[in-house]
Amino acid sequence: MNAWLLAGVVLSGAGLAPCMWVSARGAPHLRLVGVNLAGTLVAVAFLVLAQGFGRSSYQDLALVLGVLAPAGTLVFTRFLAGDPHRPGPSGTPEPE
Amino acid sequence: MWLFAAAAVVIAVAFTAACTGLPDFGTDVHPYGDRAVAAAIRQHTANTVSSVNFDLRAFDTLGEESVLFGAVLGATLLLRLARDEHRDRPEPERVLPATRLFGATLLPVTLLTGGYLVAHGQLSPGGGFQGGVVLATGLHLAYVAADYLVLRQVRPLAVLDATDAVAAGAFTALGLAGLLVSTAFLANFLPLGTFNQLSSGGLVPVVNAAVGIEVASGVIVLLAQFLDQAVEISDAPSARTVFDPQEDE
Amino acid sequence: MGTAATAAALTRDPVRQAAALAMLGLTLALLFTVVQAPDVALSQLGVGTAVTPLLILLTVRKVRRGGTDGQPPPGHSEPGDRQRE
Amino acid sequence: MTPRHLAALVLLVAGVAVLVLTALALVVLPAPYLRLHALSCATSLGAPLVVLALAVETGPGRAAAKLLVIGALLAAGGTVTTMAIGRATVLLEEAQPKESGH
Repeated sequence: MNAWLLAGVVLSGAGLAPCMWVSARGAPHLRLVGVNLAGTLVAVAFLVLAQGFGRSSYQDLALVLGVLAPAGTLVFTRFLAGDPHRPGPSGTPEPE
Repeated sequence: MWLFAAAAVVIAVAFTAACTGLPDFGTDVHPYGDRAVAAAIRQHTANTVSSVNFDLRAFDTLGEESVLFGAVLGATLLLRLARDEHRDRPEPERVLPATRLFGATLLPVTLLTGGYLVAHGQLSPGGGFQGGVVLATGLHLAYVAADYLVLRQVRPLAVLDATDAVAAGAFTALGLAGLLVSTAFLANFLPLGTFNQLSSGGLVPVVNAAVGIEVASGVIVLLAQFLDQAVEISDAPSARTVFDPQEDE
Repeated sequence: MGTAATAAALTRDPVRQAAALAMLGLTLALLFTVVQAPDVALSQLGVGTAVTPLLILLTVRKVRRGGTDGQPPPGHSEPGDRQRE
Repeated sequence: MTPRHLAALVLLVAGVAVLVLTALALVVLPAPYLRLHALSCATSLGAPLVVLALAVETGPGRAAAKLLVIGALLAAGGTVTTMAIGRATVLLEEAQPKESGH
């Protein structure tokens, strides 16, 4: 157990738990904040764990997450805000 | 019903018997792991998982790839344009300029990352499937960061359709080549190269590339069907219909 | 990990479920990395981060557009299932 | 313990502290816009600090360059997604002014 692994444990324990709490409550756009922060945290945790395990090839995981996490968040924002057809309590659904 | 019960009993007994013969969980003895690592090193493939997937048990991977191909085929068939549906012209959507710029810069970076994952499948974690999914996601940044019209410009769907099939066939062709040149279906007949170099592993990178292209184009074609349904196709020429239009999906 | 899975199972609205599912994918990938299976973690990241939410949200959008206003029709399909390994 | 290792550890502790604090702030802060501040703090301060720590630890070379590229990617992606979430929040809060908060 070196300092890097310890940092990884702290990040995934103390950091991820609040994100999970936020992402499990409230309206979708509020949950998105939790998911987004979790993406950053997990990416950093991947980097730290790669250093801790002494396997530099594990950094690819952080690279992929760094590329995909913004894409995933943009997917959500696209469908939450950019959909004029979204019915329900928010806004007035416009007929096509 | 009785047949099922009998079969279930037989399988349960056999499964229990097989499980009792397994080595204990969490011990230091790994019979399969040791052999797989030894075989991977013999084949000059640094990433043992890739060696297992694309060399030692490539036939399994061929089956998995066919499953994905079949899924894409089925989705295309089910989600095609029905008789009472028609295409709408998609409208351009408002996005933040920063998002658009970010999408434009991230698109090549993502494609590069996907290519890197596919190409280094025999060296580092990753490989055809993962790299292919990243490639497909990268292309759809054009949709989430800009809009559907931009995506349609960067996505040659007919070409990708064909690429999907060709790459799926290429896997089998490589296997048959192994049968011709060497001894067995999917035998690793290429020179193995130097350990831990980009050109090592013999057939593994080639099969990897085939799988990567197949997965990328497969996922893109699959998402294209869903996007068509969600954005372009609407149910009737009139504005709204009274009957439930979900029945024919 | 277990918390994320429970949250995903207990969420009813598909859009919120997609967010919970993305969260689940992240924790699952982290777990795979801790037990030294980076290949599987990479697959999970690739599929779970962007493709599965995109499929779910596209389906939700289609179903809500086709259905009657205000209330999503019951019994929507979950296309993400097919993609899971 | 070399000075370089020590510097890496200091940077690491600072970065992890920032990240954990932002995660806690996410729960404590009530309003959606305040939460966005926490988000941008994590991506533009916490993640680069940790990446810098790792780069200092590995020393100059290709590995450090790759780490810095990943860090830049995280920072840029985090910033843009924060803006996108902010815009989505604006649109949704305008549409439903009563249901703000959570």
